[in-house]
Amino acid sequence: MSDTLEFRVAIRTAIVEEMERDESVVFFGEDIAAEQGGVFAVTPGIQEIFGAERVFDTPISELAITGAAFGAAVTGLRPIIEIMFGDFMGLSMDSLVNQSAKYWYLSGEQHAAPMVVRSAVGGGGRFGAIHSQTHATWFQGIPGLKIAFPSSPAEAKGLLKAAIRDDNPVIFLEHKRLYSIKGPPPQSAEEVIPLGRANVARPGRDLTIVSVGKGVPDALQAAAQLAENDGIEAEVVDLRTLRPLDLETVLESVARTNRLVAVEEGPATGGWASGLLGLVAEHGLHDLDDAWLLTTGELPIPYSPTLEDAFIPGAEAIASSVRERAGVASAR
Amino acid sequence: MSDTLEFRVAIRTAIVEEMERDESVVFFGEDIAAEQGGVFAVTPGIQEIFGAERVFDTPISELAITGAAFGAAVTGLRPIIEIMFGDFMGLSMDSLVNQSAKYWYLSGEQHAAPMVVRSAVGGGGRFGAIHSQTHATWFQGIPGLKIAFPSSPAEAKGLLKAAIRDDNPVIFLEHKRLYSIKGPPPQSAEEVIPLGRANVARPGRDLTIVSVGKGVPDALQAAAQLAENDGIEAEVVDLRTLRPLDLETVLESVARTNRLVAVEEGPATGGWASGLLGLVAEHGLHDLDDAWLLTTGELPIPYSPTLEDAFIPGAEAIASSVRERAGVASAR
Amino acid sequence: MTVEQQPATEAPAAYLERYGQMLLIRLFETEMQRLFLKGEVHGTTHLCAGQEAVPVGVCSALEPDDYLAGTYRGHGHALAKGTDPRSLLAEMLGRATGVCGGRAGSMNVIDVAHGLVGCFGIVGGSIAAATGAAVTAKRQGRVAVAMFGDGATNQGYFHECLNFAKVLALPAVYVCENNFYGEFTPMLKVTGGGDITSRAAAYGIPAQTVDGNDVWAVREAALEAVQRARQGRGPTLLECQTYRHHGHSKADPAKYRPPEEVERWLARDPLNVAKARLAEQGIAEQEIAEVDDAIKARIEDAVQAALAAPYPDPAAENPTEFAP
Amino acid sequence: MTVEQQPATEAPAAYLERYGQMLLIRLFETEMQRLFLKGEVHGTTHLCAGQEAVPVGVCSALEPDDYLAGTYRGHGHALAKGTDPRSLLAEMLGRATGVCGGRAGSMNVIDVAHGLVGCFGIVGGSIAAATGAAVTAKRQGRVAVAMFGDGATNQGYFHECLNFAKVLALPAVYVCENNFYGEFTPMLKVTGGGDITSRAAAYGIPAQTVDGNDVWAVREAALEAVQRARQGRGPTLLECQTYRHHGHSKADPAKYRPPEEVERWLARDPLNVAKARLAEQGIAEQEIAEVDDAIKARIEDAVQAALAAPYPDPAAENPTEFAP
Ligand SMILES: Cc1ncc(C[n+]2csc(CCOP(=O)(O)OP(=O)(O)O)c2C)c(N)n1
Ligand SMILES: Cc1ncc(C[n+]2csc(CCOP(=O)(O)OP(=O)(O)O)c2C)c(N)n1
Ligand SMILES: [Mg+2]
Ligand SMILES: [Mg+2]
Repeated sequence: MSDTLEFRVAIRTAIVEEMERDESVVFFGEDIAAEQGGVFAVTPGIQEIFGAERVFDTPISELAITGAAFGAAVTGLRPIIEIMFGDFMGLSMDSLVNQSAKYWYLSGEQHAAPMVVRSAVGGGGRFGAIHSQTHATWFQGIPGLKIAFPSSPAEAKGLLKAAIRDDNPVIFLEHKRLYSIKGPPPQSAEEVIPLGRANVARPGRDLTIVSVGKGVPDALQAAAQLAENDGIEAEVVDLRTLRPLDLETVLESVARTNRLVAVEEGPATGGWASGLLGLVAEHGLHDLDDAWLLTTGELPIPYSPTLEDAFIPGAEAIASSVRERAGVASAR
Repeated sequence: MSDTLEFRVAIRTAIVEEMERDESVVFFGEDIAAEQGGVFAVTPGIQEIFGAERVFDTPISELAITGAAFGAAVTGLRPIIEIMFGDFMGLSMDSLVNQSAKYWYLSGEQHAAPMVVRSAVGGGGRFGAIHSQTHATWFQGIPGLKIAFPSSPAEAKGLLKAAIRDDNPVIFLEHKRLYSIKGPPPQSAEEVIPLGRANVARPGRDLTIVSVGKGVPDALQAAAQLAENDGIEAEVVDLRTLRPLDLETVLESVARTNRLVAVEEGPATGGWASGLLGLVAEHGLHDLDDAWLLTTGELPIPYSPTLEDAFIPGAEAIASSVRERAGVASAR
Repeated sequence: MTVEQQPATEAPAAYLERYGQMLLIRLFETEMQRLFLKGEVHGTTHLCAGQEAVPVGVCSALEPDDYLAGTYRGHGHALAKGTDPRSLLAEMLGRATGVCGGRAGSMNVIDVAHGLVGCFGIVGGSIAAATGAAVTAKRQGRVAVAMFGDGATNQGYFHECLNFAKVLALPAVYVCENNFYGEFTPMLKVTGGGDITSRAAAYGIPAQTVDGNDVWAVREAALEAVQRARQGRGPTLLECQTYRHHGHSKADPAKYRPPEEVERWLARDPLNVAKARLAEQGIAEQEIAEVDDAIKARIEDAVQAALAAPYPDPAAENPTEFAP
Repeated sequence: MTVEQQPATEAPAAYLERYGQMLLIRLFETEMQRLFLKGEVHGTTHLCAGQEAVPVGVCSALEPDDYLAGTYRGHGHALAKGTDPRSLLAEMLGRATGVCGGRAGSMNVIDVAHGLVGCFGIVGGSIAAATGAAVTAKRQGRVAVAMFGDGATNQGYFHECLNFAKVLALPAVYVCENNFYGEFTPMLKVTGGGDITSRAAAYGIPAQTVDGNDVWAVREAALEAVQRARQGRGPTLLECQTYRHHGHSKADPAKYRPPEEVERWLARDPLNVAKARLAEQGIAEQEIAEVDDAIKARIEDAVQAALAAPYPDPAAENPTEFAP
């Protein structure tokens, strides 16, 4: 195993390992089997390994892809599908919400719908408003769905393996700006990260920064800056999944730090960050001395680089928001 | 004008009045023009008044209906469409999210997409998991969409008139259990209730109950009980719209009462109620002595009457939750 | 796997069995209506009386482990696929003994043990479910069937899934129960081109219009389609023309249908068509009467059992959001 | 409104004009590629070089106030409909002077003043936009056109909207630019039945396959379709067969296409086809060269202007979520 793992390779490896492990796992989507292995070149060569019965390209039919995954899942397969960009998930929504998510409960727990729906999400790539959204909040209020959003290559591998093994439908978000990131590989190739447990990615005593996906490396970078320049020790909590939501870990962190900022690449109204803050307020109000959100504006994601850069909260924005809220003038 | 107004008549009247007022308003959907006027008999006879060019039935094609409304809206009409049950809105989502919601901003403010998407929502009618959902939270995180959810006949009429006149896409939710409710008519036939301003439906000093749609009459009923039996004076805030969200009115109320419960017919995770609480925590933490949620479980909505009744928080549940949290043994 | 086609012509016992299955559905629906008016069936319900020949004919061409996806008008779909009328009726009444424990209700029944992938409340949803089941079925040598209405052919689901099944040569059979109305709207008013089979043909899918009130006509067409699927020759569409005897759902008196049209179709009640065929086959009235009695007793028993069953107790239930 | 059909045959000046419009698109795309490599075009971009005859032919059959909905491969759609290359290029470069102020970018251009309802990043989205525009257009005596690819015909949007337009007799023209690939996947691999026109025919919509590299063939078919629409005779589908010269998007070297196939299509470059026609019409080389120079200058000017334009200043921008 190499010293560092690229995020896109982590995804590919998880798929390959799980397909080797369990032959009920199948994988399909638009152009995922074609030579390049999807538009982000994440899955090249997988069809060659497992054959066209288990790995295949589909028509441009997001609703059929998702519906077919559902039907296959409830009859014994474990489909992984790719809905290329998260933005296209509106087309898939009916099947996920009204079929997959409800099957376990409605059937009286006869059978679940084990399936994974992978998509590239997030801004920063100048892809414009229809190719940069993060669809997690469209689905966060749907009981029966899990939503995983990894923050690093090792997390991606471990969470995707868990998602594939999970008996429930899992929406899996891959932030575009992470695909080419390299990081330490998991301790062991077999490492599976359970869905629904947040991770304290960095311990700290002064405040808690909660995020998910690309927000986590941004938060870690901000925390490093804050520690170095401002003497502020931020704890960083990586939610890992937005449903189920590991409120316990956040509450424990807040009990230690008494301050919370939730960082979301999306608007404050109707986002997961405001909801998390609300749940913390419900269950840990008296631990809270301060709580706030760092989000985008209430607008679609703009194309122009100047606009997009100002729109998306990155490491700098997190650090300066913490400084400002903490009343610290930057040491720099 | 009659002394009392039925909710379904309020909807119909708003449509008729606005169609009379502005001939660019058109209305279409599945079976809305057919004799009965939709499955909830809300719009009978409207086609007879305005003719088949302005009011027409469509194929069972939610995506086309919504997409056609978009295309018509950006070229000069003001469509009202009905997507029969809110549960079907997953099929409409792509067009709403990726076309209508973003048009104003993306076009550089050349043109907006003035349209209204009406649907029946909510549980309590034994319609089962696929005909009882409230889709507001699927869309709450989408900038550019407005979401209105009236709580009474007069509110329905005033908000729908505003929605039809609004230059933006408005998702309009009609709770099934309100259709046959009667209430006082608006002060004047011309009354339009601006979108984005919450309403203090009942003043009170001891705590604030925030809800929307059918949650408001439930909260009012609970508040009446609490006042009568427990000497608790609850203020009831009707949000009216979930986007834009009138946080100001909620914060003002909480500044007076210091206690907040948000009541949602939906799960806590990913719901609007937790998000509202989060925003209150961000902006009014130090006014809050207590804050909590009253929601459904994290499950689909069950069919069986015993299960459904236990699942949905109604007036009783609100009153007893307040008593419990306030440490008051019921006077009864 | 070797593919043996079942013969389209059957032994007399089988004829009686088909008739009995249809009668079971008919009487089930009669009870549903009665129980609805008594307030025992909640919310709404969509009766399939008049359409029984379609699911019975189709399921007669299937193996028990083949898959079927039905609709909100799905009592016939479930019963034909083998769901026990007892557990189906209990489900309709929201009882704890229902096939889904009372959670699903009339529109969303699931019966995995009998290959009933589910009944789907979203128009067109069954098409996707069966398409996906066909992905699994392909590996297993099984077949997956979608039941849906004429109105569903205007849904994106129909288009995307049929094309999907065609290009992947899935063992799927798409059965359109064309009852000429979607809710209150006549099929021809909302169906461009007016013809459902030609839509399938456009995807290169063989399609056939079938007398949907003749269970053996349906069976014959289904046998051919199922064989095609099992042999790896891809999907088929069957347009089974039929008619619902009731309105769209409990609230609909169906006044939008011309009385002559209703008359015409009532005269071709699938049970009458079947009885005529039984007579042709030389099956004695006595034998038919015995079946009638047996089925009546079965339904009676199901009704009694369901009415006697408890409602689920929310305090005792321990539902889980997620499969473990 | 009286419907006067424009003649399919044009005066020589018009021939030159069509050629010039195609050249404008071609040179625009050439610049786009160059500017992309220089880092001036951000994210991704989908070039339409090779397909110019389709939008130019179609728009030549339209009135300026007719509606067009294009795609993410939409530079040609916008330019043919009348968008100023200056404001289009500035948009591509994310500049404040862009037609959408730099907010939209390559995939989502909107130009209401020129009847460009929008370019749509969702495959199939243009079909819905034009269908809705046709609802408005019906009142106004106008026509609405959707541009989309072969891959889009597998989307629910295609099915639902064409059927919708047919049953409402909308004045819509559905123009499929069949370039035989959707991203890296050959059209035939994912298109059941293999034929796009027969899908429209199944909805009762007249459909025609057109040489999409011959601007005048496209124009002729479009004139007929537009006339049909304006006369209240409902929608038409045109399948314009063409080919993209580049890969799907900036990142795609298009190695999946057989070299012979590429050769064959390059030989039928729509600009060459047009030039041959100009020669047939007796138009002098000198006249063509003048057009070439004028178009080059126009593009040059657009590039200079765009490069000189400022990026939007986020601090100074005052965007609103909602229209007032
Ligand atoms: C997506 C969706 N849209 C609308 C409905 C409401 N609805 C239920 S049944 C029905 C008519 C369906 O007609 P058809 O497909 O012909 O089936 P039938 O009811 O005649 O058996 C409609 C519109 C629904 N359940 N799902
Ligand atoms: C709903 C949706 N699915 C997938 C994509 C990604 N995508 C962009 S273009 C494209 C291929 C479209 O092919 P076609 O319709 O033939 O148009 P072409 O690109 O060849 O002009 C795909 C799959 C998208 N933009 N939208
Ligand atoms: Mg029907
Ligand atoms: Mg193409």
